[in-house]
Amino acid sequence: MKSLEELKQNLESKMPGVTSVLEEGCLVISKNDWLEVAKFLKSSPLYSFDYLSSVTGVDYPDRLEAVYHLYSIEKKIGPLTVKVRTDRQKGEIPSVTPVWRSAEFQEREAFDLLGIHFTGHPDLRRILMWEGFAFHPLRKDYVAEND
Amino acid sequence: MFGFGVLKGMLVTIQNFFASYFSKDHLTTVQYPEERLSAKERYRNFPFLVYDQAPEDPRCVACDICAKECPPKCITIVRDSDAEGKPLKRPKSFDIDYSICMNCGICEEVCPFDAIFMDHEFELAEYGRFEDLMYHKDRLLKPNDHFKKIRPTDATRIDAKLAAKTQKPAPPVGN
Amino acid sequence: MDQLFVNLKHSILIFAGNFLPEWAVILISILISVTAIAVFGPVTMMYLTLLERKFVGRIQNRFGPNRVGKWGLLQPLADGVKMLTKEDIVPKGADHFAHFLAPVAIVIPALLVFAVVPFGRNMVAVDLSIGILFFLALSSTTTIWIFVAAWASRNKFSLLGGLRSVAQMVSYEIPMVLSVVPVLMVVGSFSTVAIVEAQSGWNWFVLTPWGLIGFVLFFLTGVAEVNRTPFDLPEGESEIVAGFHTEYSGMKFALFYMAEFMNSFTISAIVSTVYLGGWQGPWLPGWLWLLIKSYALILVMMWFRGTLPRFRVDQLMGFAWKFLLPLALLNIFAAGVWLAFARPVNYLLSAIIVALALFILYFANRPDMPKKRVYRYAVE
Amino acid sequence: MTEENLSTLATQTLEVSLGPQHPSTHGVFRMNATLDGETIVKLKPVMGYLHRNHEKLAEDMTYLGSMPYTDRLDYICSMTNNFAYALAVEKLAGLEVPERAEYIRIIMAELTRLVNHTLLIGFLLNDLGAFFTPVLYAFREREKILDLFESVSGSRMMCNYFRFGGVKIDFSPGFLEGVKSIIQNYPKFLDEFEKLLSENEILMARCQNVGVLSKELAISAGISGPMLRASGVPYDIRKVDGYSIYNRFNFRVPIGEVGDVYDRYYVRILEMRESIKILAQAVKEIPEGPFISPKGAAGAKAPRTFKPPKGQVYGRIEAPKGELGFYLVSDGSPKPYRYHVRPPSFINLTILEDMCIGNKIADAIVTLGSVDIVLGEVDR
Amino acid sequence: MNSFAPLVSVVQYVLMFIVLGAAIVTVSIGNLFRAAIFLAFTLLGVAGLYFFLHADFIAAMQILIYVGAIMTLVIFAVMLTGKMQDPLVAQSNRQKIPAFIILCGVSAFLIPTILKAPWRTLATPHATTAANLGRALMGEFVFPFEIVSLVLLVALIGAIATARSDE
Repeated sequence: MKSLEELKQNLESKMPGVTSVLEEGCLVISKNDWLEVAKFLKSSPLYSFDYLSSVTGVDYPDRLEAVYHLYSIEKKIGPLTVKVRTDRQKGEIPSVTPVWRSAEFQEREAFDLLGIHFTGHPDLRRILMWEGFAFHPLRKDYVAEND
Repeated sequence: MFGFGVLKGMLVTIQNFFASYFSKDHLTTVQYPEERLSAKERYRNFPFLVYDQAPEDPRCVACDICAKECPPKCITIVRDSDAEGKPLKRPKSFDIDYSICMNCGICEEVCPFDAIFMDHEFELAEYGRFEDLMYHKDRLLKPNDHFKKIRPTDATRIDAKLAAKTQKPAPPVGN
Repeated sequence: MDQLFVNLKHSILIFAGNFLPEWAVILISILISVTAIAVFGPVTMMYLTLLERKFVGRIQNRFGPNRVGKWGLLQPLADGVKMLTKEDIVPKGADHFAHFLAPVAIVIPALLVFAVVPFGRNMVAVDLSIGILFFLALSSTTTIWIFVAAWASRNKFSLLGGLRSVAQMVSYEIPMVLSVVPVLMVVGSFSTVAIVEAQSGWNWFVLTPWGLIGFVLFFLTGVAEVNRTPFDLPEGESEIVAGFHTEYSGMKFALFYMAEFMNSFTISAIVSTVYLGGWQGPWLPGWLWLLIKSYALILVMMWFRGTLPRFRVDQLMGFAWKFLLPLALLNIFAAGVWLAFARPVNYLLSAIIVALALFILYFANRPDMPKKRVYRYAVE
Repeated sequence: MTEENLSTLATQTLEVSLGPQHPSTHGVFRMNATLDGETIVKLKPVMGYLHRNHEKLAEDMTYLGSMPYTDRLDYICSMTNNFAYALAVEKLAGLEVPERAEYIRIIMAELTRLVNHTLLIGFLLNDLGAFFTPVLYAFREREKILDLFESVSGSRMMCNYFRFGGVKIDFSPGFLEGVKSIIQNYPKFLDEFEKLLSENEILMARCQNVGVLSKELAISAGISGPMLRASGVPYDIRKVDGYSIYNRFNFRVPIGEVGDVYDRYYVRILEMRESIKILAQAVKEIPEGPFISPKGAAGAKAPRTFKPPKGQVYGRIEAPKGELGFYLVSDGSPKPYRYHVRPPSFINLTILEDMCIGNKIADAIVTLGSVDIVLGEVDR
Repeated sequence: MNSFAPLVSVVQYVLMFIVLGAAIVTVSIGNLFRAAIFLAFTLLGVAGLYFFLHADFIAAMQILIYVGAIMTLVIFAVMLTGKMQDPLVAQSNRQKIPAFIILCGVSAFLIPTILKAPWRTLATPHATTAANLGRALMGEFVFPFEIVSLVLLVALIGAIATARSDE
């Protein structure tokens, strides 16, 4: 893969108004731009990140972070780690399920365990915990009831 | 032609049927209580404590490392103390909850005193779910000979190591 | 030896005739036959379960039951005790009456068909002039009870199993009846005894071209009729849990099993009667020959069970309607030709017809048939 | 037909909950299927019955402490789970792995692949309705490999064998001979297996053109492993990433054409043959040397001193079921800040509904079987 | 077999009672599904009667067609009338009274006829009815037989045409 730096420049030149930050080898994109950027990353002939390998989230004291690992099967490059940040209270991030189908269950899982609301997801329900469970167990402040 | 594949498959099964009468390879069942497989030397099941001379004097020094490193936290150790309340280098109680233990063998790996090892014993059925599977010190302690019997290779290596240690002159006592 | 059981019965009757009126002797005669069947049926079933478990066990490279008694010979009794002492659960909302009735009623036809099986020379309970028809008629009633059981359970899996069973039985009934027709044509009688007698002296029907096809057809449809692998869709445990007997436990469940195994036995016995010369055979007594032939066929059924996966519903229907049915019809034609011509020519002609039929059906069905595939590797 | 006519003729759909207690859902998986007759019109997977929040547990444990828990993700292939986790942590901590350890790892991973694929094919046949025969043959062969695992790691299934920077312990004496005999005998077994299965018409009819997954959807849905390759995508992480020392080995990547159940079945058979090739090369070339790097050995002895630097890493391997990835975030403490597993069988389930709609209920079971799920991994 | 006769008549009477009893239950029971089951018993009983009247072939046909085929259809139909998952399909006997009146009318006509009819009893019942039937069908009654087959064929084609989906 060409360097991340180049990708960032390419992205910003192709999509004016989109700002991205490079951090620890990850591309950090603001949540408002994310869906557009996702479409670009998938369709751009230069990268064609057609394979969304993993979607997950991390709970930091001040923010929630969705982490995406992208690969390109066609170009055999990857991984490109994309981070999208949101606040812990509402925690909304646009869903990329329409772009990569593999996000469907993984976003449900991230919603279930971390409480990231993926807007535009076709069927955002809990997947591993049961319906009606009130908490998001992977958050750092979650304490199991009988502990 | 339709059917030949099926017939081929049936040939395989009937071959296996007859082979089961002639070849050990085709009848691998071991009739368990009467026949037993010998355990592999490295087989690990549940941990036990080793003592050298007497059960009152185990190798364990109650350092609590295994209890801390145990992933499912099934080990509980209480350090013994003498009459004045000064902690002693031996456990007062050493409990392992076999119903929680997951046989990972990490306790054995991290033990700096070679005091805890994984046993070969596997017939551990009990009537009680909780108390009967909570193994206390008395049930956990086994002589070094037992260890030598089940894992001769490791036992020789460790015995040699311990012997080398004791042969070194004891560090001069302070004060 | 051959007439061992017949003579036994006879001497009992003569002994009874000394001091009993004639009608009582007839009653005793009936009772002896009925008791013999009523004992033979369930005992056969019990040991068939053991046989199946042992045989399939060996196929699968394991022992099978071997703990209760020598070679597990008491296993069926242990199973029986277990079944009897098991809690009988009727689902809430089920139709209790029908739920109870179905397993009981399903055993009756299974026992009744034993009446027309000629176990040996003079060893048939009733020599009905319509023997084969009687067998076909009674075995078709099983469907109703399977369906009643399925429906009374109030379980969706049961219901699916019931629907499948009806569809399957209706489809397989037709080729089954048609596959017997050639024999009826040749023998000119429905009577099972007459059919066996027509095959005396190694004139087994299976040794004729149409007989070979008829035998395979009859056997396959028979396997389908008793819901055994690969036609065991009504109870397809991998899809619909246990099909129509999902909600049955204890003795009711055992009754379904009893019916199934007794039906397997009677099917095998009837197939050997119709195509394999029944109790005809050299050296050994007749009844032993029939048992040998029937058990051989049952072992083939178990062999199927140990080897084959199950058909899918539509494939099952397709197999019956697109392959078995036309083949059975053409087979009747072959038998007709065989009857019409003299000895050496008729074999040749009917063999040609049968071969042509298979050939045509093979090509007609080819589009639906699975194909072998060639795989390739990714290029570096 | 008019709109009105259609509505009066509409058939009732039937909602069936397959699982969590169902013989063929491979554990406590559940599918809420809506059926029209036997045809599936809607299918919603439901999971989480085996959820134990593996990821949360790992956050409260040292890095090494999670190793035995990874065994329990996909409990059929604990070795590859260990491998993926070790790989991720080594990447995070920048640990070197000695040459011999790499070879040991690859031998273990490929043996695991054999175990997994063999078992899967056996169980796939069970889903098709075969009566356990292929499963027991698979068990028979798997036993030999499990014995090897036990002789090395001390446990048959929960191996807990890999350590950061190497493996826990070197081979036991006689291990390599065992692997050699597997290399020699496994192809024979595969031939037998194929003779039993590959050309069986019932299996072919049941599997071909069932559960078809197109290339495009497979890529978009993040499908990985044999399932992706069966859909015709030549993507094998062993080739693409060349992790560990896979790029030294000579093997091919089989791919399917149609993307149906049969392709998934056959691609796995071919993969096993390639795995045997890798094993043969590895056994031949394995060098002498340490089995763990000194830093790793120290970390294994005192897990609390093992503190990877701050950072994050995503490590993935080609596990038998597909891409198994570990995403780790370290804050410099002995415990991971975030620990995420990318379970292949969980993500491979995403398109289960797409593959099942329009097929029969029996096909849904087979399709699920061909996805190859292990609930320990799906639910974590 | 003269002394066998009383035994046979006992069985025949038992069968008769089964037929009549099952028939009464069929029309009076409140559950349609059970009614269908009892109808099956009625038909089986009739088949049994045929057996004892030496009409083996008719008996077998009775079982094969009425019990084996028609009853399956009836139970299917019953199942589809109600909700599939509700086994308690109620049978409505709302037209009890008109039915009773019609029954009375028919009986008033039938019973005297039956009583008055001069019943001739055959000295020896015809044996091997199947062969005779076959000869009759293929000889004397070949024309109506063929007509019936034609009707069945038409019905078959009609059924296929109705069930076929428009493509």
